[in-house]
Amino acid sequence: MNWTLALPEIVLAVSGLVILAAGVLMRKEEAFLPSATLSVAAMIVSGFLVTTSSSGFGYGDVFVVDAFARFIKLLVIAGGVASITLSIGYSDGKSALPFETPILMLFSTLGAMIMASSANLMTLFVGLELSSLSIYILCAIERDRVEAAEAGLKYFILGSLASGLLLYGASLAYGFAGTMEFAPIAVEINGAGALPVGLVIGVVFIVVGLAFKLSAVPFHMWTPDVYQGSPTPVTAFMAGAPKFAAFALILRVMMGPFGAMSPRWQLLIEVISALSMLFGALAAIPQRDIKRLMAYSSIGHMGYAMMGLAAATPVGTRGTLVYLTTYLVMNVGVFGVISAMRRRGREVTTIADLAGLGRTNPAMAMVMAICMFSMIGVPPLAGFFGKFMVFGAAWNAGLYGLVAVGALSAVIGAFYYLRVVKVVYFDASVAPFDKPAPSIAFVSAAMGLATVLFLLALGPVSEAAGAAAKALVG
Amino acid sequence: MNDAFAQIGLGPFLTVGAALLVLGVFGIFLNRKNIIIIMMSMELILLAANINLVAFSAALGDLSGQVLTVFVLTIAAAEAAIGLAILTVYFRNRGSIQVEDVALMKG
Amino acid sequence: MQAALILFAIAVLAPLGGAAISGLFGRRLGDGVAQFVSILFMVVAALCSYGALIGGMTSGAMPGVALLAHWVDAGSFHAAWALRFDTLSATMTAMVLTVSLLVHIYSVGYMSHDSMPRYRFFAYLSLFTFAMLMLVSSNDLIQLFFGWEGVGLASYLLIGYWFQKPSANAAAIKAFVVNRIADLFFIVGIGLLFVTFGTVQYDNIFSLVPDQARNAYMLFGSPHSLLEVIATLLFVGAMGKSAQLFLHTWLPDAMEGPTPVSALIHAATMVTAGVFLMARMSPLIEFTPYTREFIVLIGGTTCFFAATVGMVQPDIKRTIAYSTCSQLGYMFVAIGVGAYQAGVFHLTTHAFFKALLFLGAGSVIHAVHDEQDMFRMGGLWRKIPVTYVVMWIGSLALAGVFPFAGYWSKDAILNAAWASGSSVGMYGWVLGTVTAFITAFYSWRLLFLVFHGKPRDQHLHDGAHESPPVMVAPLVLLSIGALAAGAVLAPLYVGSKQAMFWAGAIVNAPGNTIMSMIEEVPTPIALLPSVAGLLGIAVAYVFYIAKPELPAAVASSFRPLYLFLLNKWYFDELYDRIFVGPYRVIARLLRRNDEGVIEKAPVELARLTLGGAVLATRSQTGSIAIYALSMLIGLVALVTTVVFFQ
Amino acid sequence: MMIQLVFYVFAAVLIASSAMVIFAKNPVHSVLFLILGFFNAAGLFLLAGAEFLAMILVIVYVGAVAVLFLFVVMMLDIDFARMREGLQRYAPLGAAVGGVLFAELAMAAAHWASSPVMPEPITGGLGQPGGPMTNTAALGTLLYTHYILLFQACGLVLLVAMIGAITLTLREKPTGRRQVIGKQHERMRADTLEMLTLPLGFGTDANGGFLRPAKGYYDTAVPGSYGVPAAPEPPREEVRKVDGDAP
Repeated sequence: MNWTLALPEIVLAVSGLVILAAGVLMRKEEAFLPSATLSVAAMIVSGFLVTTSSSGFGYGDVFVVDAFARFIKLLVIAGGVASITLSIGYSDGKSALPFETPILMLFSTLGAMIMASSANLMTLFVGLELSSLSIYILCAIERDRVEAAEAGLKYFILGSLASGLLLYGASLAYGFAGTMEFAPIAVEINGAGALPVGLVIGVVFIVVGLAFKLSAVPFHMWTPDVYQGSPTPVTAFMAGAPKFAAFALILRVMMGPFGAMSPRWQLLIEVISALSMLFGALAAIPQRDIKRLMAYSSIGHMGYAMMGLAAATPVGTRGTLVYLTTYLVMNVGVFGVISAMRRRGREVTTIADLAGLGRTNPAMAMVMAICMFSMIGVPPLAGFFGKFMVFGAAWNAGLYGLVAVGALSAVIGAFYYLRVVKVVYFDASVAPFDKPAPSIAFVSAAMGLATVLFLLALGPVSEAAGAAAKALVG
Repeated sequence: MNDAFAQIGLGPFLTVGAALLVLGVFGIFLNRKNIIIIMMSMELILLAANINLVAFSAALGDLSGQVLTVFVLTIAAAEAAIGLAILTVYFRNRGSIQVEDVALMKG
Repeated sequence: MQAALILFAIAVLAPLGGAAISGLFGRRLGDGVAQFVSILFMVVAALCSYGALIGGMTSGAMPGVALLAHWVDAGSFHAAWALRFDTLSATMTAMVLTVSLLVHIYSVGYMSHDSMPRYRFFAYLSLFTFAMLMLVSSNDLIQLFFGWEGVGLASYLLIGYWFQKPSANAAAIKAFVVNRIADLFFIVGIGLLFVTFGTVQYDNIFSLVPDQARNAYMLFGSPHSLLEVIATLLFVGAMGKSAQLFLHTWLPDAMEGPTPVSALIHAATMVTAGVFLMARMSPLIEFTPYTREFIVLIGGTTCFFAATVGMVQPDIKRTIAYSTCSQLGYMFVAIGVGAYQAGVFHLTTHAFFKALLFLGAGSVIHAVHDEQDMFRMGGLWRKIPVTYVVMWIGSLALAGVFPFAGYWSKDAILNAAWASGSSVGMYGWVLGTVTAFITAFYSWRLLFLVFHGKPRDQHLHDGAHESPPVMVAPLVLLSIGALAAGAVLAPLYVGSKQAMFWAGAIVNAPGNTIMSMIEEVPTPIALLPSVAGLLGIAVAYVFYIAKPELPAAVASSFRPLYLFLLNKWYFDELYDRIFVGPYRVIARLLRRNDEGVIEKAPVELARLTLGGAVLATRSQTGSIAIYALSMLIGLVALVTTVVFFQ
Repeated sequence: MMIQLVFYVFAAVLIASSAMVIFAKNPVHSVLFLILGFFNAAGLFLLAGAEFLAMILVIVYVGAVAVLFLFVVMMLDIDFARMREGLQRYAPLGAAVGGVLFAELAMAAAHWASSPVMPEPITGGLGQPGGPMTNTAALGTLLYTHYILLFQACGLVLLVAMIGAITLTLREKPTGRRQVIGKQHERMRADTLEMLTLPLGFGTDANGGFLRPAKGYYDTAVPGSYGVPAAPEPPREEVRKVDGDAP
């Protein structure tokens, strides 16, 4: 058995245990910084190992490493590293987070990585649960804030419901396919003339469970409340790693085992994608809280990313992967700015608080504006390329209706993104924010820069995404 | 496939599983009493999946279903622990665990 | 480049220099200097144009082309800024510059009391002149169109020069809009021409015209000769600039500008553009018999119509304005019967006497302190003798009395119309002859009303005074032209030497012998216009000197006719009904449409979006149960779809 | 026939008690019904030949999870009388949707019943029920070999749950007397005890009462713990360590 296939995961898990032990032994106030730093270091090492890992199946064929898994894992790790870095700055001052926060993020990232590598319904479920349970805790980790507690509770209940449904679906799929492994399920589906109803239902249940993680309409409803209530770095984390992993699984399941029956599920994905885009664009308009706004924004973005999936082509998959990459970059940029929104140590999160940022902190304002324009899809910023690729894929697949809905939502969505820019630059300034912590400043500046310069990385990224898509479709 | 299972057949097991699932789902969105009921409903959903898995495992003569059930039981325990911890935190902050009170954030 | 060409180029470009200096730096230089500079440039230009004309005639430099700059080279489309130097452009340039120079000089006196900064006025005048010269000297239709539009722009600026006057603004807009309507046809014509011939250069077009004579468009099921369509479109453009019937309405209103401007517009720079265009395109027009018939019809009708309207106008400038319209009709009659030379000849002589008449009228108005109503004047001849004399000369020339300038050119046109022998030619001849009578009538009506009889307004009469020398001098110079130009130029323009003179600048098709047939018109016919003119003078005498009560009696007994004429055949009212009214209705409809649909659509869309947004956010109740329910509904919907509807 | 009867009894009780979990008025009753349900589910597991799982269900679920629920229900000071009764307003809609879902799932089961052809098990041979190994041994063999990765991952899940439970709920409330262990170890007998020989008939008062050494009881106590005044900086240095040892 080639156990080195899971080396990045093993390294991460062991590091997590070590950091936890070290943190327990340290004084509570001083434990956060080392544990966060070490977690970041462990994740970077793990990321490096991901790039060098070999391809293949392992661990009784429950675990697979291929170009696709590597791509997703790197995205997940990048999201995790960025969120932990943000949490370092966030944890200064009054709203100190316990030192377990980065460790939980680390374990959640680990779960997401296992999801990305799953070749088996069991691996899927266990990875998903490892990832989700950590996030449930993270949401409520500011345990003295009622909003955080409510966010945790909501996410926990609905998330458990979703994973329960997913598990039920997995059981049906297992029963009617006779196996839990993706590859034989694919054989089963491709070979069978008439598919057992139970199998189809099972797949739908699995998709629903994953769509919940993606916060795709109509399984999105938890998103705004949970985003708003959770601590900002946790929100940033939630908007990243678990979504990438869930996308990895949807893509893996849909393009792999169920690729042959794509005509049957294409419409579903189309509808979900269209609804997500529209809902994300519409519901964001009246928002006052920037984190809530970002929640709706992420609903919309998942809709766009799903366009590539709806195309059910390798090009579409590549588009989705590129889209997720651009989304990671600009999303973390925005959350960097949000993390920096503090006055006298207290966090503020309404959009109105951003007023006049253009004068009080031009650099932050610039990052915000860049990311907002990128989210609209203004060339040559990162967001444009992602949108361009998924729209192109959907168009080529003949999904003109979906493209039309996407274009419409992009127009509507531009409104609220631009409103933020307007508030940042043109509204009379309120009191300036505290000086942002170095880690926050670093992350947001880096992401703003990356958003602008994504053009340079477009070639390698889309090439890697293309390779990943190829690995997936075969 | 053992004798007892062969006599009963897969269908009744699946039906029981389906009934439990639906009951669990009802428990989540129909009751307005308290959150703990919702959490117990969650356990029912997991139990439904478990019954399915065990039944399929018996029908297929394949143990992987039972293996997954072991994992599910483990995870369900962990989930219950976390859920109750979060519930405790919530109760300390809010002084209530009524379903309809969990709506501070909306819109 | 030969000396003549260089002189010609200077003549064309100098007014631009004058316009630029006085226009851009006039505020700093002051009115006096700006005035001086622009006149200086005009003098230089005029002298150069004479030099070029004489040099070109003697050295045989014509026809020539002076390439100034390449402009557009896109695919097969080439447009350059080049000056075409041939008899037509050289004579037109000389004429335009002469008249314009005199108008410039005259303006110094006329505008001296104006409260507005005068440098602007002179800059506009020079710009106007330059635009006309561009038009005249163009070597392709694109450049011609630029000059054409430049003239339109400058006329707009000048007519609306007193921009505080609402009527001046309205008149300026009217002139511009009516011209734009015509220009639309014109530019479509140019486009078709380019599509058909693949070029916009005159020489290239003309060489290809015979090949295209047989090609036709199928329109509404019947074939229409390609050339006819193009020529008609070009002619419509010319109708607009030359104020022919149906598109004439702007010209009388253009009187709202200062009188020197009227003189310039009527005599040299604007209305003649249409005639010039037709003459310039003569190689094309020669192959379009139907269009020529149409031109005669329009020209003849305009000629008669404008004269009848001119009979009853109380305003001195309007009377002269309608006479311009009428005289342009003559020119188009000449064009239509193929006697382009005669048309251009009349254009030239007309430039002198019409400029004279307008400047004279300006002198009168100046003398009576901006009073334009002839019925409030009278007996002014003692007060302003010089003006009186020059107005007589101008009127004699206008009425075509031998040996004044108008006699020669009008005679040539009417003879050509008669000689053409066609029915439309006869139509043109009859109307032309009748108009000769009417022309003489209203000219002397003007003279008698203004200068003879008893002063009708003693106060005005007492205040009247002769204009300063700076205004009188141009009048005298122009009166020499009005006196002698016809006799001097007739042999060259239409007489025995015409073929040699034009040297191919104006082309008569091989079958078109009209220029020689002019000479063979029977004497009674040739004399008839003169007789009609004298008769007109006599009738005018009876009406306004011998029996001054007669006009009122006639007017009241033929009241409908009188009103019909006074209201300019109700053209403005007609247009109001036909075009303006429906346009208003359509505009109102569109506005309602705009507010209701086009404007409302975004508003409604925004409202819809907002409604959707509110709905979407309202669905976020915060309740876990609702969230779970929506998930379940989604799940069931998906399962049902997949299981049952696929 | 007997087997089927047993199955239907188990199934009926399971479903009925599940329903009671949801509809019972008192949450404590709900938990008890849940336990009853689990017992019956264990019975079903037994019928399906999953002996190990049946036992686990009883031991883990009934013994741990359900009791945890019970514990929390009783711990949280909830006024059950105030609890709102009845169902949500949209109950009919929800019931209808749930009914449709059930119908579809039942259809899947019925579909199987009509053509009971099961696919060949892919991982067959690994501890078949009724094979040479017992169910428990077979499961164990699989878990520790084939599924070792997932087994470890489940361990991490449990770890995460533990971290979560502790981070979220543990509070250092000054409700106990806690010692600084090191100091306590350092104490000599002489520091605390003084041997006195008392003559008969004389109380301690005659000997000056109970004598306390200079370094008394409170020296070894954690500052801030019950009955001990909070010491100035660094006050909480030791607390952490004690916490670490406490569980």
